[in-house]
Amino acid sequence: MPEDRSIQYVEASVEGLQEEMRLNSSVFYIGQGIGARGGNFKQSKGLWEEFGDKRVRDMPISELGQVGMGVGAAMAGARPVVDIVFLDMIMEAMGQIVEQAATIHYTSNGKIKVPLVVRAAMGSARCTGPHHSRCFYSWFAHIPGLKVVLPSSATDVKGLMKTAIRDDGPVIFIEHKFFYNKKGPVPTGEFTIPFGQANVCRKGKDVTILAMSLMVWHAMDAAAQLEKEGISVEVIDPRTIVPFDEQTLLESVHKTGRLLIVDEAQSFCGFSAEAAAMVASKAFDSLDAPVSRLGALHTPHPFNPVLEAAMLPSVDAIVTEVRRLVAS
Amino acid sequence: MPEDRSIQYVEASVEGLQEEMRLNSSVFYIGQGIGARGGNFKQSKGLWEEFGDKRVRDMPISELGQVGMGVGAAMAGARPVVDIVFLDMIMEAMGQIVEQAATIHYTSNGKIKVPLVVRAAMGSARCTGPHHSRCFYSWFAHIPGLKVVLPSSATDVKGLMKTAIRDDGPVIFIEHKFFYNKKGPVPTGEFTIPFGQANVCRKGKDVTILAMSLMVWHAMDAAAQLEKEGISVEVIDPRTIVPFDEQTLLESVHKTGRLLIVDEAQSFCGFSAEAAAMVASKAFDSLDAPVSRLGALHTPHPFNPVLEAAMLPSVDAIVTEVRRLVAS
Amino acid sequence: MPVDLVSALYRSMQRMRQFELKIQHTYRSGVMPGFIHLYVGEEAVAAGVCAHLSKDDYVTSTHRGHGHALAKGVPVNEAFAEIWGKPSGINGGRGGSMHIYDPACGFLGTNGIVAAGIPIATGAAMATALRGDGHVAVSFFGDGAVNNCAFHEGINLAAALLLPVVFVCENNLYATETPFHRVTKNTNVSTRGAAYGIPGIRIDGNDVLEVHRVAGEAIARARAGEGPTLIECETYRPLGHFEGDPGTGYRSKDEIAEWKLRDPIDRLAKNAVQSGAMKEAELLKIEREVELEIEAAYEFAKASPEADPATVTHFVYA
Amino acid sequence: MPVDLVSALYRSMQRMRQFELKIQHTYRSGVMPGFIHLYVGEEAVAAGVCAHLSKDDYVTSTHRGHGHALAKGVPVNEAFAEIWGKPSGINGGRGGSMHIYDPACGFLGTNGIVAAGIPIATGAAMATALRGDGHVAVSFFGDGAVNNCAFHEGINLAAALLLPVVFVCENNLYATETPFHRVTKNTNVSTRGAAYGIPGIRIDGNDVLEVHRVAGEAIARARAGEGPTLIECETYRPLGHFEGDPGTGYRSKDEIAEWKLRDPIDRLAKNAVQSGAMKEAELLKIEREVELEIEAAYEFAKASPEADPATVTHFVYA
Ligand SMILES: Cc1ncc(C[n+]2csc(CCOP(=O)(O)OP(=O)(O)O)c2C)c(N)n1
Ligand SMILES: Cc1ncc(C[n+]2csc(CCOP(=O)(O)OP(=O)(O)O)c2C)c(N)n1
Ligand SMILES: [Mg+2]
Ligand SMILES: [Mg+2]
Repeated sequence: MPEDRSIQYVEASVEGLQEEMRLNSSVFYIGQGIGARGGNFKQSKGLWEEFGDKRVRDMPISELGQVGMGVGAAMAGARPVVDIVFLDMIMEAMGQIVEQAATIHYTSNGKIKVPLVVRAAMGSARCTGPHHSRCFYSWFAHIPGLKVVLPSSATDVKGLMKTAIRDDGPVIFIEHKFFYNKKGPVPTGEFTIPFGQANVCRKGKDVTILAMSLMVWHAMDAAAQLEKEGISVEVIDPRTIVPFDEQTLLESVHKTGRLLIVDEAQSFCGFSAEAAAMVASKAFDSLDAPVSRLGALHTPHPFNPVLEAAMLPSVDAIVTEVRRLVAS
Repeated sequence: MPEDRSIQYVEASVEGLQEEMRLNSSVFYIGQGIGARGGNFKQSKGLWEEFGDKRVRDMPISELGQVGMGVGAAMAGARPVVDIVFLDMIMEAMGQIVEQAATIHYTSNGKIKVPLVVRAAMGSARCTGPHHSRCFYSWFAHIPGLKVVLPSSATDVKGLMKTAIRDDGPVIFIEHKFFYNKKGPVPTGEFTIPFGQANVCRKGKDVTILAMSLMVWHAMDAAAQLEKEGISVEVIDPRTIVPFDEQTLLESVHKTGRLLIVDEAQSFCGFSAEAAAMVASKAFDSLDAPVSRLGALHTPHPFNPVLEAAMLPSVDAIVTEVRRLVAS
Repeated sequence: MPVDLVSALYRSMQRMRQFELKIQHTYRSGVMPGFIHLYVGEEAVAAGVCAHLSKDDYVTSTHRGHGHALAKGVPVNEAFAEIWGKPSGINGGRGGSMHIYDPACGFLGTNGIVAAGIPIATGAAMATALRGDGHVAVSFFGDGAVNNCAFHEGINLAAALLLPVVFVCENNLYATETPFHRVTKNTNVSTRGAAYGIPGIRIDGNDVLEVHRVAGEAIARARAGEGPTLIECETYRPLGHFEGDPGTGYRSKDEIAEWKLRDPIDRLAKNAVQSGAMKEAELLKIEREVELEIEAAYEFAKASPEADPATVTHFVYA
Repeated sequence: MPVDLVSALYRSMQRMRQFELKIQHTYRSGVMPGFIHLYVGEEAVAAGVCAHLSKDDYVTSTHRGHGHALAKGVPVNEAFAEIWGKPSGINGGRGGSMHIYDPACGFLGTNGIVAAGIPIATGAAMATALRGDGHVAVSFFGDGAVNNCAFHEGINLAAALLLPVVFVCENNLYATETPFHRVTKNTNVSTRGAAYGIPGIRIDGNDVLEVHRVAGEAIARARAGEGPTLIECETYRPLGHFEGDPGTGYRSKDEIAEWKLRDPIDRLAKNAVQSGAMKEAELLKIEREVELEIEAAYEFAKASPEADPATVTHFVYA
């Protein structure tokens, strides 16, 4: 690839959308405030000006209707991108996603494809509270038929967005609020990033950390600290949890013998339980210590900053847990 | 307890409801077809006749509204039981359950309780197909604030229903369609069954099976077959997955050293992943073999009977998997 | 009365009726899995509306959707086999009665979820509007769907975007065993169009010519870019809610008998003969032709090989 | 003009206004976490409606709910502290602006989810109807909520069950930056009452006496068992959608200026003085009293101890 530029995560995301909309006139984009406003997070900046009302349309507060429209339009040959803005607001649309989008290709015997991208932003960002902070991506992963994307860098968000729009099935594309205005290197020109290919963000030999979305950044910070103590940490970002790149993770654990999973969501009955169970079973003889899971506390998101900080996995908590893990 | 009677699972369930409604006038019951009709599955037989429209009310097809009403009524001092009938139909109500019911006690600093029971029937029963068969109870377990009940016998469904109605928080009470007309022994007179107490349905020493709802029955059938081969199986039914009785399961695994988890739901990112991860970590040194998970195939529910049978965990599959497990 | 239209509508309704009775007969013999909801008595709605649609227009349907599927052009053989859960079915038997899909004729599915097809139709209309190809979408749904959230958002959005879609409510007075009026304050569905700023009209849903006329106007408006219409068709379900429900416990015998007198097929026949548009013999000939068609469909479905369990994991991800 | 009523409404509106401006000032100083939506300019709605409610009646509110909370009786000190996320807050600072609950005065919550409070109010009404204690529930929501599924099911159910609940839409013409008319075909919210078979009325939401009169009738109807009413209050949000949004990019300066002339507090003051009901001095006295009240609330909140991290796991399960 040509040399990189440093642009914001949200700019990279918009570029991905924009390029695909230019390439394919059947792609359209709907959501609340994504028109003239350019998106609550600037996540649609410039698109309405370029493509107009017909392909970039502001929506009323009708998440169920928006996603249902997306399903119908996809069944009828379009490639809709439906923006939910705050992931928390997707609840009323769950039926359209789970009962309709996720099952139609299967039950129609492959006759109907549903190339729908549902885009949303998750996660805590300075006390967004119980209704604007959830990270329940594991729900989607539990449902056969849905692909689930969690981009953690500017390059990934662009490359994965393009792949999501080109995918012939429903894709749940979840960005992180905290990332949007953060800059990162992005290759110039055309590129995509395939689903199901984990990113080894950092090589190490003592312990493996599997982390998703914002937790990848925390894990990298922790790894940098731990290196000073002589602890070598390998950090793996699955990038998509469906499809899930088991191989890359297993190879790492075979090498390190120790695994910590860091998850901004509660780990109970979630993806970190899945990854822990999978590794504990498939790397049974390689593990030198039990797989450790560090997720959010099993509570709703408190508004108070002190409580919120206590609830979420921190860099310090990761460092402490890794120390314990290598010592065990 | 006095000696048992043999009554249907659904009759026992209605008894539990009826007794609590007689004891507490703030309990009311709403749902589709639960009035004069007596319930799609006879799951409200006789209640409308006894308590009338005021406390047993037929609903339009408004699951979101029903559950939202339940939340509001519970906040205002009543104890609503909201029947969704088919669990699959709960999707549009998910926001009221997750964002409202599950968080209000926490965010109100304990000032407001939400004593709401959401009742529904799950599972496959002779080709009910993709929209009437799902078992996504793990979703609720992933959400802090919700208790999740999966009764697998006539006695349990009555005792747990009474406990659910007396609970001061939101409870997701999930019966299995297949069970309703099956008879089982039920103690005469007043009794309740506490949450968080697993039931050791069968004692054994070679391998532990953790199974929920209908899979408990399959596990018992498999255990009976395996006994003839000299394989001694312990079968554990958690009965409630939130709260989850880790102790009983861990003690069993410490004894048997082998665990198979049987789940009618897909196991990816679900409760069986959680149980497997928990045991693999907390019984790390007791396990003689990797924890094994036998769930539904990761597909929607096909309508065709041959495909449906291939998708769901069967007694034969359990037997085969246990054989492999003890041999490993 | 234009003869071609009358005979086409008569054939269409006969096809649905005889198809459903054959399905019923087959189901009762115990060989069919799952549960089914029959369209008997409501044929005028699907026939009258779909007569205006081409295979490039879209339809979304319901749990009671066999009639919609046939009227929209799903092949009789493959429809019968699908409901039977056979690999020779239009969806390989993977979907069954409540999951019939056929993109070849724009049929976007019967549906196990009440009202779910409404926003889906709005979306299909959005896709054709985006292409500007002048096609329309029609969503059929029952009175029960009117009280559901998807009705509100699906229609409200279509109105806001002025999309080419027609919403057809089959008000048969009951949702399962629950009378519409027991759980709904305003039982005049057509008046709800005003809430969304679109025309709403209530018609006799058992008068196929009336349905045909009114649907024609609504579909023309949609094609002309004038936006959605809500049509309430008053009709009735003489049979039970699903096969197995006697359908009597919650309705008086008189009510059922009275509605049987308004059977849409008999009415068109009587009408056609009296007006001289068609002769008894011509109608009988159509009836016989359809009989053979349905018989052949039954044989086609029956003869299907069984499913291969290995295909269970196909098509999960596109 | 009954003097007591006028002075009570004036005090109530002044309390909301000064509270919000103090919150804004504090937020802008950077010490407040989260994001907040201010009620400035819409005070007449909460004041006029809540004047009819006792602490045993119920209210559900929205993301823009500080005014509703105060008007319903949530203590000013604890409300201020809650929005600031302080342990001395009414909910220990665990909820913040969009999660204020106070059962002591029947306040069932501001809400981060648009329209979610509507079915919750219907449920609260169901609970009081069950007890037969003659209380009512009121749900406040914005124009944005009208397009949401929860509006449909919440109101439709209340109508079907003839429950004692009043639905109050604060139509301030915008949902975030989106004009209501851009995403809605029928922008007359009050006409949607008919769809549910309940009365719908549109009024000047910046005329507190008008709001008081109409809400009084609706609440009386509810208490009398005559069922729900939908009241559309036309109002405006002179500030941005949330603190940080200048609120200008999508609205003309003239529009904002024109609405400022219709400020509900100024109007009541002018009205009261002109009609001779109250003297300038009396109004000023109220204003000063409220100032002290708000200043004290600020100090109360500021003085709160910090939260104990150990409490983070409290109250997850009841
Ligand atoms: C969202 C949802 N809730 C409940 C059900 C269960 N159910 C299936 S059919 C039906 C009645 C539907 O009545 P109506 O819409 O009037 O159609 P009809 O059966 O009368 O043709 C119900 C409640 C469902 N399928 N979907
Ligand atoms: C279901 C849902 N969707 C989206 C949002 C994001 N959101 C917060 S406030 C708001 C606008 C609400 O507008 P309106 O209801 O008119 O109230 P106003 O802000 O004008 O008082 C939106 C879209 C939300 N909170 N809930
Ligand atoms: Mg009906
Ligand atoms: Mg507004």
